[in-house]
Amino acid sequence: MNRLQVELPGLTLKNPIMPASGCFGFGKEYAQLYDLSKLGAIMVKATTLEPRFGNPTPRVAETPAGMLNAIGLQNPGLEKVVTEELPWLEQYDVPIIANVAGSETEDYVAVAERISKAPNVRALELNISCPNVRCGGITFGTDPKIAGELTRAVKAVSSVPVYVKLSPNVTDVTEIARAVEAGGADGLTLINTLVGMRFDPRTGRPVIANGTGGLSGPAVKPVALRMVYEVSRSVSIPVIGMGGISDVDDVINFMSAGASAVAVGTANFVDHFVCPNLIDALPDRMDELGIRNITELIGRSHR
Amino acid sequence: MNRLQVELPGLTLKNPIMPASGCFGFGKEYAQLYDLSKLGAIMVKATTLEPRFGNPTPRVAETPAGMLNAIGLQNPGLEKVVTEELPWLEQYDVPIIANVAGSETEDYVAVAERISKAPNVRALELNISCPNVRCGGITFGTDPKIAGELTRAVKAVSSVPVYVKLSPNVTDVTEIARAVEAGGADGLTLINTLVGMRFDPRTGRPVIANGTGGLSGPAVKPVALRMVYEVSRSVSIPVIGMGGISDVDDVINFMSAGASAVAVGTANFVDHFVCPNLIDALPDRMDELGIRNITELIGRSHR
Amino acid sequence: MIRNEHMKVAGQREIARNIYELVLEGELADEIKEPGKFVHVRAGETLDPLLRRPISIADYGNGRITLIYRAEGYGTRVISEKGLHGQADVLGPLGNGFPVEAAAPGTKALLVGGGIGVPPLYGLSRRLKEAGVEPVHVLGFQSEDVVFYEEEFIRLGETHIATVDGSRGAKGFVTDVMASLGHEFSVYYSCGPLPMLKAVAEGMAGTEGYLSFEERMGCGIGACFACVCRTDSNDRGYVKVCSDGPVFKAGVVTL
Amino acid sequence: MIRNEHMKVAGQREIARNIYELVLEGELADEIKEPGKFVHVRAGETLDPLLRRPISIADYGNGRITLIYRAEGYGTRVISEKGLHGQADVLGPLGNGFPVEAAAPGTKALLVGGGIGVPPLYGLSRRLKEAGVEPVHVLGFQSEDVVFYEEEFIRLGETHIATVDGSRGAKGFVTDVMASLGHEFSVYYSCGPLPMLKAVAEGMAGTEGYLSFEERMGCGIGACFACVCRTDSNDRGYVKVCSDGPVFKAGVVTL
Ligand SMILES: Cc1cc2nc3c(=O)[nH]c(=O)nc-3n(C[C@H](O)[C@H](O)[C@H](O)COP(=O)(O)OP(=O)(O)OC[C@H]3O[C@@H](n4cnc5c(N)ncnc54)[C@H](O)[C@@H]3O)c2cc1C
Ligand SMILES: Cc1cc2nc3c(=O)[nH]c(=O)nc-3n(C[C@H](O)[C@H](O)[C@H](O)COP(=O)(O)OP(=O)(O)OC[C@H]3O[C@@H](n4cnc5c(N)ncnc54)[C@H](O)[C@@H]3O)c2cc1C
Ligand SMILES: Cc1cc2nc3c(=O)[nH]c(=O)nc-3n(C[C@H](O)[C@H](O)[C@H](O)COP(=O)(O)O)c2cc1C
Ligand SMILES: Cc1cc2nc3c(=O)[nH]c(=O)nc-3n(C[C@H](O)[C@H](O)[C@H](O)COP(=O)(O)O)c2cc1C
Ligand code: FES
Ligand code: FES
Repeated sequence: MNRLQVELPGLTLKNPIMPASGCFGFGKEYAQLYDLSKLGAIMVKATTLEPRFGNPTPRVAETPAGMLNAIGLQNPGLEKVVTEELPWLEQYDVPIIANVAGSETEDYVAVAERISKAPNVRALELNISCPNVRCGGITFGTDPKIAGELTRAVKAVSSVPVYVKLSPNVTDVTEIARAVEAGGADGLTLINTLVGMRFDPRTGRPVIANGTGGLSGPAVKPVALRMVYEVSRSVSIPVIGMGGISDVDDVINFMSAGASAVAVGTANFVDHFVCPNLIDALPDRMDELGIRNITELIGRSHR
Repeated sequence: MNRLQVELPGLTLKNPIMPASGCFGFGKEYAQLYDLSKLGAIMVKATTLEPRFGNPTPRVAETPAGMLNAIGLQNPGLEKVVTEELPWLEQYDVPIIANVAGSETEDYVAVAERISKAPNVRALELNISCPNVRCGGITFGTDPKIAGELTRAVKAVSSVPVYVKLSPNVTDVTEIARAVEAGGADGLTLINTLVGMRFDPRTGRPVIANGTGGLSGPAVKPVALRMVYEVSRSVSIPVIGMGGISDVDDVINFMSAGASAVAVGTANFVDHFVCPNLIDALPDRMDELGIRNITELIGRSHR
Repeated sequence: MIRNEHMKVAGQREIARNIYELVLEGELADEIKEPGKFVHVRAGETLDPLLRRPISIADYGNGRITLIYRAEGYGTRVISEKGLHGQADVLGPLGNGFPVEAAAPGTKALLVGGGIGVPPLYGLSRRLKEAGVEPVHVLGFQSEDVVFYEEEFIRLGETHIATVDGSRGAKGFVTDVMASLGHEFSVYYSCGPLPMLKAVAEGMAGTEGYLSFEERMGCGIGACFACVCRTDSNDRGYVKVCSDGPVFKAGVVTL
Repeated sequence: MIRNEHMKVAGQREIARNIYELVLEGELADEIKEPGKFVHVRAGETLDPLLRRPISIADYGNGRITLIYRAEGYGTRVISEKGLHGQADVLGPLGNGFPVEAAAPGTKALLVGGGIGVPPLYGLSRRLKEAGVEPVHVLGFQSEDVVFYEEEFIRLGETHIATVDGSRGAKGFVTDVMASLGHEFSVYYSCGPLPMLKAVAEGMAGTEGYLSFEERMGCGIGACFACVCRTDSNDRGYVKVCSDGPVFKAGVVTL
């Protein structure tokens, strides 16, 4: 038996570690560094119906123990993703979670329907929470009713289980969580980025060309852990936790808080081998903590 | 003319730097370190009608570039504050901003009425945003209607201008800001802490005895700057900005984002002389940036 | 007076597994009038790790202070590995230490320390001896590899070591050793983990005693209310470990 | 192959005001086949500063690489002051460098650098010279105190220095100097701030040229889309500075 194995709707994970969407492209770049088959899964970059160029640069800025980004969902568009990016990934033995984004319900539905048929796509991640695109996006993630309806619409067409990615920029994240659960979501992923800014003291202007950006990295970890804890207690579908994970104790803690698996975003830029390193470090740390199977950790803080 | 001087409702500030509530007690401890008359103002610890013991320990935990606290509004209660703490502070030439907290509207009103009559209290800071107390507190800060009504009730009895301290744990901070402005607030202070958690990997339990705590320090600065920016553009009353300030460029940036003055919290634990150090550093940095009067900075990113 | 000083590192060495002895030089050293006070040390100079770490003053004199700390967590590891480049950002002296005068000259005083609670007892023992008191030390550690300062304590007086696994000295806890001592003590002093303090206070009930406490700290100077302990013995109902303590007379803090 | 290596610090010295030359030793050095590539350097080992800093490889060979960087911002100051304790966490080599073969042996090549854009031109110039090309250098700086490697460039070929305030070499910009050169160039190479690249490309219109760009980076390897530049010349409409560049043929990136 594989001690690190986790079973989730649509996903049999060799281990609970996967790169987070937007921090790993479609895998090609990191494939130069290590074997992608090692990963529990891969959350690929957000895909929209049409290709998007994204926002003007600068698109990123460093902050204390974190970073801001306003990439603006740059991606090659559905057609190219399903005909080039995803087939290329088939050479690896790793389930793909396709991150689906759009401006209108129709966009989400169209992308979801087609992309969910790709043979290696085992689950969708509905991105209703990207703070860096102006139309749609953010409101889907902050209004429980709209979020629930979008989930229902996407569920109706998807060939694979649907996970909904929640925004932390809300008063009550459990309210949205319950709404998308009621809408038929098979799982939840959280957190997306917190909206933040950085200024240039010389000019007095924002550093990010877009003005605001999404805050990620270790700085947001306490907020992410709190939301994973709250949400996992208030729904009965599984949660994939993320937000600032960079070491093996972070993985343990997110799972203790209630996550069934975790995603690693920003840390891939700091230690490009962080995902395989975490996978290698887990068994030893579990031994130290007296944990036989990783699943024992899930939500143990609630018990 | 004093280049650092800022005029705000009820407050003539020698400089825009003041310690944030809860990080400076009632001044006695820091008075051992430097002359409190140097400060622009002092935001004293939250005062409630009755003395409070607060939460069990551990009450604080470190996080990446930040900290969590769940002090639980421990304070000696209104009577002792007005008869002992505030009179002691009269020996210094520094305006006091009294932080007012409670569980019910009546508590706030009672504290506000009496404390606003203390001779050195020049303004109130209505704490509707403390995440670490169970009853009241947090809902006041997340519901625009209740926040507006509370503001109105307190304004009716206060002998000094009323600033309302906003919570960052909301979907739209400008909505609350506008509601309290409509309720008669003379100014706003933000941000209070973000709700967060830290876990112990050995036990799987939260480190803070209270479970959740309030996240502060440099980690939250990007969120604080964004909210100061958004709020200052959507109201016409002045904003005192705070959240992660630790160096002189942070002061410049918060003012560029729209703050008329700033408060420094967590940084007082890291560099106990941070407030006087910032005050000393400002004129040189202003010279470098070609700023004659500090007021030129206020909201310059909006122009 | 409390100073915030960039003290010069006069030396640092690993004296047991992960236990470092750090000697610092500066004016702050001359402000210390009493053993058992502590300093608040910044780990590194960037924003992570952020908070200062409270460390007892193990010894002081001649313009120097000695700190003994365990580098186990994040911040103390940074301090030991690289946080200290020739200097350390130190705030102190802080808090109230052990009252040396509580022990009458010519009497015996019992000093009980556990793990990283042992360091401040060294400075205390030296001051007691100078005052003509005879110190008797009972020092508990996890295992032999983390035992430190045994020689130094022996030089000052009778010294008993206990280790949990018996790899050095008596096997067991300090309280086991205490039970076997045949002395009469005018006063006892103790520093270590809470369960140990509790057991020591129970074992020494009836004798005047002083206990040094640990709590997570924010400010370290009494302003933030992070480090409070319940007490029944004063009108506030609580004390702050950082500014009212860390040393309290036994019975003050509710154990 | 891209490696992530803790390279050994073979030496670091300040060669001009706030400009450091850092020599690193390790296997990564043997992977470099072309001048103008860069490495992604971690500043410190704690979580702040968080992101890596992109720094050009100024020179390479014999198992070593040389980086020349300005310690001005937060991270580079940490690197210069204390981030490097005998070793540096380096990812690289990254990106595509300058094509040496674009200049035919026996011809003259123009190398134009501005400020911290100067370093990669040094490695390039050495390789050009080895290939029998005659390098001519025009190097612009703010003022005399930040001029570096003048001697090193002179040793490789004709070298002109320009400073904005005239405190060394010609007063003015690199383009002022370029206008006064009487040579025929088969190709030009340039690295420096965007306005300079633009002016250089305009001044050299008609000649084949290669420009090295700077953009804020996240991953440094092409995965995060932080560092894109618009272009009209490929079907995607953009290039990534980190993985498609940092060096592009003049005309590719919309200036
Ligand atoms: C008055 C006092 C005197 C002390 N004297 C000594 C001494 O002489 N030698 C020594 O080795 N240790 C001493 N300690 C304990 C020491 O402060 C902690 O071991 C240290 O803070 C842990 O920090 P870290 O970076 O290793 O761990 P981390 O896990 O990185 O610490 C995270 C946070 O928790 C706090 N923390 C963790 N453990 C403790 C603890 N046991 N007590 C207080 N805060 C803690 C840290 O200060 C920091 O804010 C003393 C504590 C107090 C309160
Ligand atoms: C391909 C490439 C090669 C470079 N080669 C060199 C070199 O050889 N020598 C040298 O001194 N500098 C070089 N730079 C610029 C160098 O990366 C920045 O000066 C440095 O990142 C600034 O970091 P800081 O810690 O000083 O500033 P901070 O203000 O702390 O930086 C904050 C963030 O902004 C980024 N940033 C700030 N300025 C720049 C910039 N100009 N370009 C890219 N990112 C920036 C930082 O990387 C960091 O993520 C190069 C940049 C690129 C893209
Ligand atoms: C550069 C960058 C790009 C991102 N792009 C996306 C995206 O396309 N879709 C998405 O759902 N989340 C995106 N995210 C958010 C991450 O997937 C993740 O939710 C967030 O960064 C928190 O995790 P971290 O702190 O580990 O980075 C992006 C994050 C970063 C830093
Ligand atoms: C230990 C601690 C106690 C606090 N207590 C209070 C309080 O009593 N009332 C209040 O309005 N804010 C309180 N705050 C919030 C601060 O005033 C401030 O809004 C917040 O910490 C953000 O600023 P900073 O990042 O500079 O600390 C407290 C913060 C800390 C860290
Ligand atoms: S640590 Fe702040 S009151 Fe003790
Ligand atoms: S820095 Fe990530 S794509 Fe270039």
